[in-house]
Amino acid sequence: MFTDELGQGGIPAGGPGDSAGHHGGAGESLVQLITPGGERVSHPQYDAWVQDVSDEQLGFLYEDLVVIRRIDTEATALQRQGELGLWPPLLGQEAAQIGSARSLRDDDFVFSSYRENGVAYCRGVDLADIVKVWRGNASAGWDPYTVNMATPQIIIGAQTLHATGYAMGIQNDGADSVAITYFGDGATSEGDVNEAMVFAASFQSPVVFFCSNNHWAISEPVRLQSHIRIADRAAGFGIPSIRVDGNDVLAVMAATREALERARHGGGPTFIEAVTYRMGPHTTADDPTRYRDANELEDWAAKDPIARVKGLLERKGLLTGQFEARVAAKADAVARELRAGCITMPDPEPLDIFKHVYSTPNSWLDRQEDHYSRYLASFGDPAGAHSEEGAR
Amino acid sequence: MFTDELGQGGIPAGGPGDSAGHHGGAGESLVQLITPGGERVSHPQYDAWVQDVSDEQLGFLYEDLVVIRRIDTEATALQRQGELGLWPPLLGQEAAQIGSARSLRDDDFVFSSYRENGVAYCRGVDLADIVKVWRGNASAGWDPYTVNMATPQIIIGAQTLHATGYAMGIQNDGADSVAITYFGDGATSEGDVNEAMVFAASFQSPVVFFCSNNHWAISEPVRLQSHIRIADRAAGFGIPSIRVDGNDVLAVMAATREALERARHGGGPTFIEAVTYRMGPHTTADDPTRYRDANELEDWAAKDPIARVKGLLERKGLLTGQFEARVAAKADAVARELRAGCITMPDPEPLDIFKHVYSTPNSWLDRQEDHYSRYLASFGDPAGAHSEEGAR
Amino acid sequence: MTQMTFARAINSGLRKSLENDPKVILMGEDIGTLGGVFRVTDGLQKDFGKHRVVDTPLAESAIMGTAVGLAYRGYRPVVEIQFDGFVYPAFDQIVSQVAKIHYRTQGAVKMPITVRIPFGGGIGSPEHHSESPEAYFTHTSGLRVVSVSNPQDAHTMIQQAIASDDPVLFFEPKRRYHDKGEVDESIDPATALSMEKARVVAEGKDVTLVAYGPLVKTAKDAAVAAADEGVSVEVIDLRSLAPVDFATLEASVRKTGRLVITHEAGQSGGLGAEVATSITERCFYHLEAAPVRVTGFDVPYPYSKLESHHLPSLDRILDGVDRALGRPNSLSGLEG
Amino acid sequence: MTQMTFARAINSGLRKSLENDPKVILMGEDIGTLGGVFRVTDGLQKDFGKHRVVDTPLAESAIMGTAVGLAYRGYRPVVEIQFDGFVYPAFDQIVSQVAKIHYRTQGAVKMPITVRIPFGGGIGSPEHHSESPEAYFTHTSGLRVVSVSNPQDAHTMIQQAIASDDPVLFFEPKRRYHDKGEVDESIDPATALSMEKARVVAEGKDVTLVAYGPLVKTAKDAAVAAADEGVSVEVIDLRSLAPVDFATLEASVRKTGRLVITHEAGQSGGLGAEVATSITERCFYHLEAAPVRVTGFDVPYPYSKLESHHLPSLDRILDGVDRALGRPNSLSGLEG
Ligand SMILES: Cc1ncc(C[n+]2csc(CCOP(=O)(O)OP(=O)(O)O)c2C)c(N)n1
Ligand SMILES: Cc1ncc(C[n+]2csc(CCOP(=O)(O)OP(=O)(O)O)c2C)c(N)n1
Ligand SMILES: [Mg+2]
Ligand SMILES: [Mg+2]
Repeated sequence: MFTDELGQGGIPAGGPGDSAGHHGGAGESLVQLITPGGERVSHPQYDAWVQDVSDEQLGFLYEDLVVIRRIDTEATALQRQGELGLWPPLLGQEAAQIGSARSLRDDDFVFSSYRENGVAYCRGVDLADIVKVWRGNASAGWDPYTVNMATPQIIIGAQTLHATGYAMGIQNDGADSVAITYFGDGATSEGDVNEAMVFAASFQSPVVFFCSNNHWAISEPVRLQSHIRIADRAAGFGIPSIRVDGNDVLAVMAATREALERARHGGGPTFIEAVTYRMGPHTTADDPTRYRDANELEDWAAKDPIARVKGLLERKGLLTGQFEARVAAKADAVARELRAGCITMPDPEPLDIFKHVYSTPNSWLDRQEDHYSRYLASFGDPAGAHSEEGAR
Repeated sequence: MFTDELGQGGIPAGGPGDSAGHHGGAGESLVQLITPGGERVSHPQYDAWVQDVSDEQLGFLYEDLVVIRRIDTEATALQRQGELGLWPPLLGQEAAQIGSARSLRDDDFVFSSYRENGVAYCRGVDLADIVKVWRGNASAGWDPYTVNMATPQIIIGAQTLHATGYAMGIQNDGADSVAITYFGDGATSEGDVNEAMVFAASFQSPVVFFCSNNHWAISEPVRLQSHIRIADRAAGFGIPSIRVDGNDVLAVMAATREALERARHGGGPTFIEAVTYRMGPHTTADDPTRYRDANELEDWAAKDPIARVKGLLERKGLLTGQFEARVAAKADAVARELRAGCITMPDPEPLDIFKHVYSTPNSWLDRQEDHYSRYLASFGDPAGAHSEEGAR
Repeated sequence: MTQMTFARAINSGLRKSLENDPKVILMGEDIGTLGGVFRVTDGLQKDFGKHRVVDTPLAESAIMGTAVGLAYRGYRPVVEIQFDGFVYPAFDQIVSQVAKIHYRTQGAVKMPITVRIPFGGGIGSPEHHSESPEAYFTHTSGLRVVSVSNPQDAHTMIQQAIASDDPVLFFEPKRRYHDKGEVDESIDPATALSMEKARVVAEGKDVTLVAYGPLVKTAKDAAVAAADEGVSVEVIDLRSLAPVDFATLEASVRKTGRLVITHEAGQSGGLGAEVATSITERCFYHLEAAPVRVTGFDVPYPYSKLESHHLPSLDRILDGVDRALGRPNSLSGLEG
Repeated sequence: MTQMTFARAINSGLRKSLENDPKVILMGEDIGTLGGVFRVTDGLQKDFGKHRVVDTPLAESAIMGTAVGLAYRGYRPVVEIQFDGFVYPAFDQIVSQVAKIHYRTQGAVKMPITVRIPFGGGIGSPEHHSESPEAYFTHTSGLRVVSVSNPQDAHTMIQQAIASDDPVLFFEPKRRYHDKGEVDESIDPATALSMEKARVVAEGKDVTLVAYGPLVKTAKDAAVAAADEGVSVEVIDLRSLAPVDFATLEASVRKTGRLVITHEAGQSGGLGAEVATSITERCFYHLEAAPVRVTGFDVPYPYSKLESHHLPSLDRILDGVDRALGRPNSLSGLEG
C-alpha cells in the first residue's frame, strides 16, 4: 500500500523536519542565534552576519514582530466581523518574515505567496492595501513597482519562476540587486519550484529561494511532501542551502544576508529553509483541529518568535516600560489604521470589471462593456440589477 | 548576463558530466565493470550483481547489442529511403538499453521515451511494430499489455509520472514487480520528472528512474540543464542514486539489478544515471554538425559499447568465427524482418481516424464519421478526395 | 429518499463506487484526513483506508500523471482538483495523456479516470477560486465532460462517471454544495438516465433556455419569473457538456424556435458558441431569431465585490429571453 | 521587396525587433546555437549574443514563468514553443499569470510577452507535433491571439506582436515555413495594417469563406476552383483570432449572406463556433443559410498516414461552400 507512512526502505520516514540528513550541503543542524529562552548563542559562521545589529535595531525588530502579529490579529478579527472575505494568518511565522524582509534593499524585488503579509508591511505597503484583496475590493492590493514587491501569488509555487526570471533580468542589466521568492513547504512539490531551481542554477541568477517550512500545507504535514529535510532539495540542483531556525529573527536575518550577498556578487542562487510553524489555521476558512494535534501546537508555542526576542531584550535590560509602551502604541496605531483603511475603502464601480484586461482597446470586450452598461442603464435602480433573485 | 557559461559563483560550471560532485549519494565515480579496452575490472560493490552472468550470457548480451545497432541502422536507412517519416537513432546508447532491459522481469513494466527502441526489442515487441509509429501508420506501435511496456512517450518527462503511478498500483496490489522509466538528461529539467521523484519518495514506490544521459537534448548540452551531475539530483528528494558507465553493458546491468531488487523488497525508488553519448543526430531530421564538435564524437567513439564487449569476448577466447557468424546471421535476419515488416505494412483505412477516440459511442464523433463517410462516398475515386490540390 | 446537501450526495456516490469496485481509488490534496476543503470526501479515508483515499503531495501534474499510471495498472482513479483554477498545472497530463492514450494505443489501454473539479463563482473567493474552465476540456477530443446541477444527479452521475471507461471531467458547482435536495440512493446508476443525456427540467413553448451546473437553478427561477410575464420558457439542463445531447436541444428548439444559452464562463469561445452554432446548423430554418448568449464577460474572474456583475443573474437571463423573443430589452434598437 | 521564405520573413522581423529595442529578448529550446528546429531564429544568437537569444533548459513552464519575471523587470520576452503540442506544460503560467497579471495589478504591470508557436499539421510528424491549440487561448481573457498566413504578414505582424504591451500568442503555420513570398522589409509595422484587423484576400459575392494561418492558401485555391464553377467566393484571412475583427466579417456576410469557416483544429468548441455564433448574432436576418464549418475532426491529431483526411482540403472546403449555397453536396438530402 502506498500510504505515506509505510516507507520501509532505506529512507527513514521521520517526523516533520526531524528526519536525519543523509546528504550534506544544508548543514547538519538548524542555524540558531537566539534560543527559545531568549539567550543569545554564538555561531561560528553566522554571528558575523548580524554583528552590526545594535540594541536599538534589535528593539526595532522586536517592534516589527509585535506589529505584524497585531496586523495579523486585527485582520483575523476583521474577517470574523465580516469585513474581509478571507485571511491567511501568519501567526508564528513573524520572525521568518521580519528577519528576511528587513535584510532586503529597496531595489531588491520580492515575489511572495499569500502568507507574507508581514513582508509586505516591511516593504512599505499601505495597511489598507494589504487587506484590499482579502476584502474582495481588488485582485491585488498594490502597485508592485512602488514597493518592489509583486502582489501575493495564489497559484502555489508559480512566483518562484517569476523571481528567477526577474533575477535573469537583473543580470542582463548588470545590476547588483536580488530577487527573493517566498513559498511554503508544500510548494516544494510543485514542478514550477523545481524548474525555478533548474533555471536559477543554470544561469547562476541572483535569486534567493526562501521556503517557510511551517510544517503544514493546509491539512498535509510536511513529511508527505518530503521524507528528508526540505533544505536538502537544493543540493540536487547545485544550489547551496541553509536551514535556519525560522522562529529566530536574528538567525533568519543572518542567513538571508549571506544569501543576498552571495547573489549580489555573482554567486548565484541560495535556498533557505526557515523552519517555523503555522500556529493558526491555514486561512480563516480552515479548521485545523480536524487534522492536527494540540500537543504539537503546544511544543511550538514554547518556541514563539516574539517571546524569545523579548527574553533577549530583558536579559539585556532593554525591556523598559517606556520601550514597551512605545511598541504597544505603535501596534495600536497600526491596527487602528488598518481597520479604518479597511472599512472605509471605497467599493469598485460595476464597469471596473472591464478595466485593465488589456492595455489597449479590445473590440470583443468593448462591445461587452457597451452592452452591459446599456443593460445597467435599463434599470431604474442599478443596484437591483445584479442580485441572484432578480429585480423584476 | 545570464548566459550559461558565466556561472562565477560557488558552483563550478564544469563540462558535461565532469563537474565535481559536491554532495555524496551518487558515488564519487562512474561504476564501470568493462573498460573501453575490453578489460573486466572488478568493483567491490557491483561485481556481485553480475557474478551469475555466464560466458554464454555474455555472448547473448553482445548479440543483443549488435542486433539493436543493426535495427537502428536499418531504420535509419528506411527513413533515408522514404519508408519512415522520422527515426530517433539510439546509436551509442546500446549498452544502456540492453543492460537495463535484460535485467527486467516479464512482469515489470516499462515507461520509456521515443529513443528506447532497443528496450522495446528486448521486451519482445514485433520488429515492424517498433517502426510502425515512425512510418506514420499508427500513433503507437503495440499493445502495451502484451509486452508490459508502454508505447514511446514524446512529451518529455511525462512518462516518469506514469511509471510512478503504476508503481503505486503495484504496491496496492501487494505485488513485487517494478516499474522502470527511461528518460533523457534534458528531461530532468521538466517539472514532471521532479514531481515524479516527489511522489515516488513520499510513497516509497517501486519505481526505477533510468536517466540516459547522452549529453545532448537536441542541440543543448547537458551542462545547460545542470551544472552538477545529474545523478546528484535524486538525493535532494531522498532517493538513492547510482552513476554508471552507460556504455558498459555489465555495469548497467549491475546497477539496474540493484535498483530493481531494492524496489521489489520495499526499498523504494532508485535513480540511475547512465552516462553515455548520442553518437547520431537527435532524429533523422537533425543536423548535429550545427552545434557540436567532431572531437567530442571521436572521444566517445573510443568508448563504444559494442567494441568493449567484443574486446572482452576476445580476451576470453569466446570470439570464435562460429560465434561471429551466428551474431551476424541474427542481425541480418532481424534487419530483413524489420524491412519486410515495414514496407509490407498495410495502410490504415480512412475511417480509422475516428476509431478508439472513445471506448463507447460518442454522438459528436459518430455524426462526424457519418458525414465524412458520405463525403468520401460522394467521390467516384475516394483516393482523390483528400489531396490538398483537390479532385475537382 | 433522503434529504441531503449536494456535497453529501457526491460523498455518498463516491462511497458507493468505493464499495462496489476495489479498483476505485481517490486521490488529491487534503481529501483524506481533512475530507477535502469542501468536505466532499469526508469520512472516506477513515472507512476505506489510506490506500484507497490518498492524500497526495501538492502537485497537480503529478496527481494526474500518477492517475494515468494507476489506470495503466487497472485502477479507476478519481482525482480531486481542489479548485477550478488549480487544474492548469495538470493540463498537459490531461490533454496530452489522459485524453489521448486510448486513441494512441488503439483501444488497448483504457483511461477510466474521473477528474472532480469544484467550479464556478459566487462564493466570494479570491482569484483562481471561481473559474469555469469547462470549454478547454469540451474542445479536447478524448474527454467526456459533465456538470451536475442537483443533488440527485450529483449522486448518480458521479457513479456513472467513475464507471465510464473513458476519462470524465466532472464539474461540481461549488456554490451549490450546501443546497439540499431529495436523493434516492437506491437508484441504480446503470439504469438511470445516462450522464450523456440532457434533461428538460421545465417545459415551455416560447423559448428554449439551456443551462448547466450552477445556473440551472437560476434558469429555473428565470422561467418562473417569465411565466409571470406570460412567457413560457423551456429549461434544459445540459448535464453532458461533451458531447452535448443536441438531439434533445434540437427537439426543443424546433418547437420554440428560439434559443438562449447561459454559462458563467467568458463568452468568447465558451460552450455557448458551440451550442448556438450546432443548433443553427441543425435547425436553421426553425430559428425565429439568432441564438442569444448570456454569459460571463471576457475578463479574468473578477474580485468578489464585482462578481455579481460577472455572473449571469436572473435578470440578465430574462433580458436575454426578451432578446430572443424580440421583446423590449436592454439592446433594443441597437441592431437587427 | 525581397523574395523570401515564411521562416526567413519571421527571422527578419525578429531581427528588426532585436535591433530596435534592447529590451527584446528571445528565449526557448534550441533557438540559439541551432537556430531553432525550423531555423526561424537562425543566426540571431550569433549576432545579438547569448543574453539576448537564450537557449533555455528543457522546461516550458519555466520558460514562460521566467518570461513573466523578465516582463516584470521591463523586458519584452519573445518565447518560442518548439511545437504546438509542447505548450501545455506552460498552460498554467500562460492562463493564470501571463493573461491575468495586467488585470490583477490594475494595469501597473504590463506583460508584453510574445509566444511564438509553430502550429498545425501537414508535415507528416508523429503525435504532438501537428496540433492546433488556438481555441484554448482565444477563450482566455487577457491574451491576444494572432495567426499569419504569408511571409509579408509574418514579417510585419511579429514586430507588431512584440511591440504590443499585451501578451500575444503568435501562431505560425509550420507547413508553410518553406513557402516563398515577396516581403517588403521597409514597411513600418506601426503604420501597417494592425494585426487586429482581418483582411479580405479575395473578393467575391456569393459566399464568405473565412480562414487563418495554413488554410488561407487552401481557401484561396478553393476560391479559384469555385470560380471555375461560376461561384464567387470572398476569402477573408482572420489574422487576429482574439479578438476577431467581426466588423470586417459582418460587412462581407451582409453582402454574401453565406458563411463558411475553416480550421484545422477539431470542430467542437473551435474558433469556428465563435465566428459562426457571433456572425449569426450580428446579421441573422442577412443569413441565407446556416454558417458552415469545415474543420478537423474531434479526434486527437491522427498519425501521418491519415492526416490528409483530418485536414480540411480544397475539396472539403468546396463541399462546404456548396452546403452554404444549397448546391448539391455530400450531405444533400440529409436535413433542412
Ligand atoms: C496550484 C495550486 N494548487 C492548490 C492550491 C490550494 N492551496 C492553497 S494553499 C495550499 C497549501 C500550501 O501549503 P504551503 O506551500 O506549505 O504554504 P503555507 O500555506 O503553509 O504557507 C493549497 C494546497 C493552490 N492555491 N494552488
Ligand atoms: C514537453 C516537450 N518539450 C519539447 C519537446 C521537443 N523535444 C523533443 S526531444 C527533445 C530533447 C530531449 O532531450 P533528452 O531528454 O536529453 O532526451 P534525448 O533526446 O537526448 O534522448 C526536445 C526538446 C518535447 N518532445 N516535449
Ligand atoms: Mg506550509
Ligand atoms: Mg539527451
